[in-house]
Amino acid sequence: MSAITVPPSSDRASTWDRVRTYRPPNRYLPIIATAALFLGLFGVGGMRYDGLTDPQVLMSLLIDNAFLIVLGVGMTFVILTGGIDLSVGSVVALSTMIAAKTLELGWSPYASMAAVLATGTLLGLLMGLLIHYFDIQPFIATLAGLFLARGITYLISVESISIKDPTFTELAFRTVYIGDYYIRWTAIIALATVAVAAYVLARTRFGRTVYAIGGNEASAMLMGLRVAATKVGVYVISGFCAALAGLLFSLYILSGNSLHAIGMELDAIAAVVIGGTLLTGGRGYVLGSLLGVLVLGIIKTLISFDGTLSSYWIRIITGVLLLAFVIVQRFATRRRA
Amino acid sequence: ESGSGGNDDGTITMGFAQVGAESGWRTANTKSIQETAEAEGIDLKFTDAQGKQENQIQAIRSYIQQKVDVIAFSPVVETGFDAVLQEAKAAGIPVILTDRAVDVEDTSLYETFLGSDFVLEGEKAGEWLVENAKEADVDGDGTVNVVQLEGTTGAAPAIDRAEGFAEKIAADDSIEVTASQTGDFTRDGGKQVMESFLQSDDSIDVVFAHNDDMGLGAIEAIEAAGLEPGKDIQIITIDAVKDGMQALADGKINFIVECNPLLGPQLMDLAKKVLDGEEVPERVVTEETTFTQEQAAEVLPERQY
Amino acid sequence: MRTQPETVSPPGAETQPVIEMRDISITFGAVRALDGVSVRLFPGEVHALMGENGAGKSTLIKALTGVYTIDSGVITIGGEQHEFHSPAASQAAGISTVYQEVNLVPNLTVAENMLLGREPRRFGSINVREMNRRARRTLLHLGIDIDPRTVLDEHPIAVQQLVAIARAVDVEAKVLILDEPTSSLDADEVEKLFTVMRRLRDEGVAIVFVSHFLDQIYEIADRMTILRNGRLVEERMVADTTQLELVRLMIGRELEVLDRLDRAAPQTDAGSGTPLLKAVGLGRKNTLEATDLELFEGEVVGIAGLLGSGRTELARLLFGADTADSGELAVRSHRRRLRSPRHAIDRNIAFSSEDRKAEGVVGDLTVADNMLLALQASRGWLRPIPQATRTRLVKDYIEALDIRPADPNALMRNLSGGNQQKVLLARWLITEPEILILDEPTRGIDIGAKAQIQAKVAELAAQGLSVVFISAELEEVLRLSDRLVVMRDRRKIHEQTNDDVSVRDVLEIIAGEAREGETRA
Amino acid sequence: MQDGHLYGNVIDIMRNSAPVMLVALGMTLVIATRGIDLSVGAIAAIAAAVACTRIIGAGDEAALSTAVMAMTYAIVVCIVLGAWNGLLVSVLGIQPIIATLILMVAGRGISMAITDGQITTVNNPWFSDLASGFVLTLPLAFLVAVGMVVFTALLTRRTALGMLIEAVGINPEASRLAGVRARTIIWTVYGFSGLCAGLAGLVIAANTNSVNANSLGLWIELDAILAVVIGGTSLMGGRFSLAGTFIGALFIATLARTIPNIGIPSEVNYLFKAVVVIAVCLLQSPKARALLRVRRPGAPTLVKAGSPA
Ligand SMILES: Nc1ncnc2c1ncn2[C@@H]1O[C@H](COP(=O)(O)OP(=O)(O)OP(=O)(O)O)[C@@H](O)[C@H]1O
Ligand SMILES: Nc1ncnc2c1ncn2[C@@H]1O[C@H](COP(=O)(O)OP(=O)(O)OP(=O)(O)O)[C@@H](O)[C@H]1O
Ligand SMILES: [Mg+2]
Ligand SMILES: [Mg+2]
Repeated sequence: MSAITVPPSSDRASTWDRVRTYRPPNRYLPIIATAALFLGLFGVGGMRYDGLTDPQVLMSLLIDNAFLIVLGVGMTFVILTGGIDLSVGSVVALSTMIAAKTLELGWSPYASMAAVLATGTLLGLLMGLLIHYFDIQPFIATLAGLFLARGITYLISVESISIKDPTFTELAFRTVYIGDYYIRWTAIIALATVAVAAYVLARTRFGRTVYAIGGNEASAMLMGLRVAATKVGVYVISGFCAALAGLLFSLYILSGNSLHAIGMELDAIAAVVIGGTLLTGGRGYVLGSLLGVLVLGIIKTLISFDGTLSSYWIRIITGVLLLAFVIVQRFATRRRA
Repeated sequence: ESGSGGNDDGTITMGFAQVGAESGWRTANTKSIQETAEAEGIDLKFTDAQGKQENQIQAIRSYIQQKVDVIAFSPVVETGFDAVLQEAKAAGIPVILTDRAVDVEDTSLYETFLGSDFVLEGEKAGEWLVENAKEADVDGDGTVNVVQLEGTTGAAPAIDRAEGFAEKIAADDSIEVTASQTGDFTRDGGKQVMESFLQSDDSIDVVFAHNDDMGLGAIEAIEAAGLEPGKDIQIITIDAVKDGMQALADGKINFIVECNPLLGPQLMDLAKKVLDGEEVPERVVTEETTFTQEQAAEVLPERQY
Repeated sequence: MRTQPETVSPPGAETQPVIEMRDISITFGAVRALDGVSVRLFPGEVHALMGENGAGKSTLIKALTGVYTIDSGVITIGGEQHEFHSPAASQAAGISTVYQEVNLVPNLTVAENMLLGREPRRFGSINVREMNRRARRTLLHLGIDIDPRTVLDEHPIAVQQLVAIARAVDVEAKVLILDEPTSSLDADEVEKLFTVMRRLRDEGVAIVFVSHFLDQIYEIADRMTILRNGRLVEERMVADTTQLELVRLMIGRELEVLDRLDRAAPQTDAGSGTPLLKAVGLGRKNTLEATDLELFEGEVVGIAGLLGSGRTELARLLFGADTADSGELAVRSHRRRLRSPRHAIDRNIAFSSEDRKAEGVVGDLTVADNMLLALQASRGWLRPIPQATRTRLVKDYIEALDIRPADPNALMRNLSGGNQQKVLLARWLITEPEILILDEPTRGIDIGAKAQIQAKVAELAAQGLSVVFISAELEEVLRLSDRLVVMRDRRKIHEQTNDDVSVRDVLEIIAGEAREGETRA
Repeated sequence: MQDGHLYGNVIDIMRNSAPVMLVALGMTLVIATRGIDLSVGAIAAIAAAVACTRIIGAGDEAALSTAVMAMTYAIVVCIVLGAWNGLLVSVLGIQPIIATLILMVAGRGISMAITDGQITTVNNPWFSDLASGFVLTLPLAFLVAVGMVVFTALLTRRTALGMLIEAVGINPEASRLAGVRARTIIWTVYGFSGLCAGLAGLVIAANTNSVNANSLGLWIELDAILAVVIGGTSLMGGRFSLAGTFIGALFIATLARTIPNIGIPSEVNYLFKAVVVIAVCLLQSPKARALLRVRRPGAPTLVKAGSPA
């Protein structure tokens, strides 16, 4: 991210002056607020529930949400251009199914992974072309994508298929120890995806064009930017990320199932928006989406640590925590806006 | 200080990860478990995965971190629990499955599985139809035309019940499933699908619904079409929830295969045994029966869910 | 200080035109926006496109740069027949364009906006440091001292316009097209822009320039093509055409109204009676220092100042578009807190914003709906304006302001820039306000219509309307106002009755204050 | 004809389209202001839960007054819930999708809490008539939905409401400066969306004489948005078309009916839907149509210069 953190007159100022007068630009406020609130939520929970402050809980949060983080990354690209991608949940299901089925058919695990990634990317490409070249609203085009991917999944198999391939299980169980705490490879891949995406958005022409389209598509076009390629590109990226998330998900649950990931697209969208990205496009960061995923995750963790809520109170409390979160975030970012 | 659980204070802490609250059946199941736990002084940590496997895994993982004494759950789907169950095993926490099985390589990952056998339920329904094929051929054309209201596509109960049913009716050539469509386990779904079946086919003899709710929806559709459910079209369902039993007693349904949600007592019993180090069987099938119209009228008054 | 460069070649000379457009026609539904128009553009000349609002200037530009596809006609570039299919293609071919409405992206920084699509890179990734440096350098060339790292929409429309210009002149282009680049700028900025334009012209760049300020045309342009109603009228050398002749060519008849405009003496005695509007110490952190202002019935107060002097901010506070954090406001000596534009409108105040695209135009609604929006809003949704009244009001104002096309059901976004501005003006006049705040009301409006609007303001003031008039064009402010307020550096520095104050006087007041400020500092 | 009313696929489609039509109606106005309402399914479930528990709790379960009271009560609750969404969006300035997501999540819980998680069955012929009744040979539910559409059309087009909604959706800042009370308008449309969702919930509940808090109206928001968008209203806000929404809702109901009717197996449902949705959208898309036409030599092209390509 471009490090524009100092006021204009800083050229002559000393380093200390810069630190002292440091004041984050307005556009980073949502992210900072989200991070602070996340830590706050964590702290408050830690006071109430034993064991929540265990760093392993944080690690588990990453492990359990690796696929959602990757989905969030792809979704961030799409939402930044002012679009939306409803197909990602279904693509995750399709990916698990393709992986499971091809492995069952005896494919090499790498061929299987390649097939998964290629399928997701291709679906993304198709939707992108529909959206850009036929002027179909992203909501509909990707809703059709949702139906299509889920339909293909059912067509491959209605029943769930276990993944028993040694390479997959090996990957799924491989852990990295950091002191006493462990993290899985999937989480590391997710974090790497975030890093790559952050770089692409901040430091490549493609990334800046994404923001430009979200800011004003007509202007971007008049400025001579590669609007078509970029608009199709974000859906390709989202499709790829969904497939990658699907791979991570199939490592997470080692099976392919047509009922996986129903409604996961909403989780991904919610995470992105909670992370401070505007649904109208043009403003937001992948780092925010990562935080958004963690916020959703910590809410679930808090609830399972509590363990005394009934099914309906779980839903109500989830809503209330979400509400509290967005309201506080709103006021934190509004003050200086 | 380690977690809130632990045997040190004598009480058992159980982490229970429920699938969701998708049906009356499930709610009865949850209630039974919560009430029994309370009655037996077991400290129950409950979460509801809202139908999502990832939520369930996350919940189980948090139980491991909280160091509960025993974990029980009704898996959302059969596959994909290997990793988290291995973690539980590594942490020395025994696991009991309820309601639905999981499909893992290493069966030592869980102690026991308590629940119904969905295939068997389908078979019972099929058997009854084969035995009563004559009466079921309501229009007397020599073939029994069955329409099937499936559960959610891909869900284990839907797949298994269809499978068990198909297997048994294969014994009788005159019985034929002419149409089959998902009604998503809901009344509204059952009603809408049945409406369209009635429009496109006027030789329907029997409806086989994968649960009571869809059967009840079908009844509404049949009545709206001016026919008499139970007479003009026979209905077989699975579950035996109260509304279903009422309809059975009223003669609108012809046969119900029970699928018992009241697993609480058996579950707590098993948990205690496991924690005391007793041997438990690998598979405990819930005691379930079937109901005809006469039987329904008898047991209806003391039906609690 | 006109330079008459020798490089200009008369038509027919041996120099080849860089671009020649022949018999171009474009139709939008029933509107024939261009009808067989031909234009030639030579290297090393400034070529002005002239015409009234809606004559087809912007359309012609968009046809050239590939925004619109032409229905018929031929475009030759460097002697070869060629047609662009996207703005990107025209850019790649060395045509750099500033379109009429500011077409930048508000959510990115100034530097990014200037260099989007051609950012300096190092090892494949954007070199932000270098980008900001380059942006700052280009901006300074144009005399703009802003931090290129700030986000674009923090800046007023005039600055955005300068940034758009900076973006266009920063590339090595063969052709530079500027569609009304000066509509929000004051004399200083215009002069700086002209310096850059002259340099580029001398380097052999062909420049297309559109402006409704005839003085500017005469200062900078060498040749011009005149359009009327989508048709070509004539191509002329500027030096061979008098202003009067030009106006006649543009509007097709003599323009009488221009001479009648001189409003000699102030009509009301400022300071008598109770003021209609009175602001005491009105201010807002970081945007405006505490300012006093009085406005009497039937009075036109002109606010003069340079770009960024705080005129717009003052107007917005008077209207409640922003909330003041200090000071008091009294309307008819009742103290009021204007918490929203709505409050102001209820007190019969109207405000026409300088940023027409972002704060005025509701593009997807019709001209009629746009005109009636404010009136309807103040009546509330339950009391729709009766159909007959609607038709009458809309028809009256379309005629009074000569809005073209004269179709109440045309979509607002399809109108030419100047005509949109007229509709917005009509929106406020229709509400029959007592206080009318006009921020750059004549932005992008052609000479005939400008005169009409000025006359209208004067007429309304005579009937008792009080007006706050802000314009980058000092002559206009001076011509219209009874009392003059001068602003600088976000505060009021001077106030006086307008008794034949001249542009020079005002500039001296501003400059004097500047010197004072320097000695003080 | 049967029992004095029409009977058949078309009639079923009309009846079954009612809930989506109602929800889509409210959604159209919300979308016109650049918003979106994800909570409609949950609100529908709450309406049904409130009405059914009220009917059961009433002295005379089968009375007309019971049904009317229960429904009125449910609708009022829904308007309040809708206004709550409006509050979050307009006053607190929270992004609509998140603001309504909160109620989407919590609302299911609330409706489960009301019914105690049980499927509540009611026996009230008047209530039941809301879905199954017929008036003038047409299904009452359909007439209610059409009535609401017509009412809304009159409300928005005979007053200035429609134009003000569109203005707010197209350019909020310009509208604010023109004195439009954007807050009130946004508040109103979300409240109205709540009302419509509530009505839809009642129709669905009446259809089966029961409420299942968990599944009632599940994913109806997707169907409704689809109906709105197919009807030609852009998700970016602005111009809206109620007639389009009406057709969109009918289309969705027809699609749902076609699947079992032509005997498509359950596992192919989604594929079928995908193909139909894409086909319909391509047919609507001027660019796709133009492309088709170009293929046929001689036919005039429709590519208009006006659309910036
Ligand atoms: N996309 C469009 N659809 C319909 N009509 C259009 C469109 N674009 C322009 N027009 C019409 O074409 C005519 C020419 O407009 P244009 O913008 O070229 O005028 P202009 O000469 O630039 O005027 P101004 O000085 O006001 O900017 C106008 O009548 C306008 O209404
Ligand atoms: N040339 C400039 N250099 C730096 N900042 C500028 C410049 N022009 C305008 N600004 C900014 O504009 C703001 C004040 O603008 P405002 O719109 O109130 O001024 P104005 O007098 O209405 O001028 P105009 O409308 O002509 O831009 C200040 O915050 C200032 O930062
Ligand atoms: Mg123009
Ligand atoms: Mg200004």
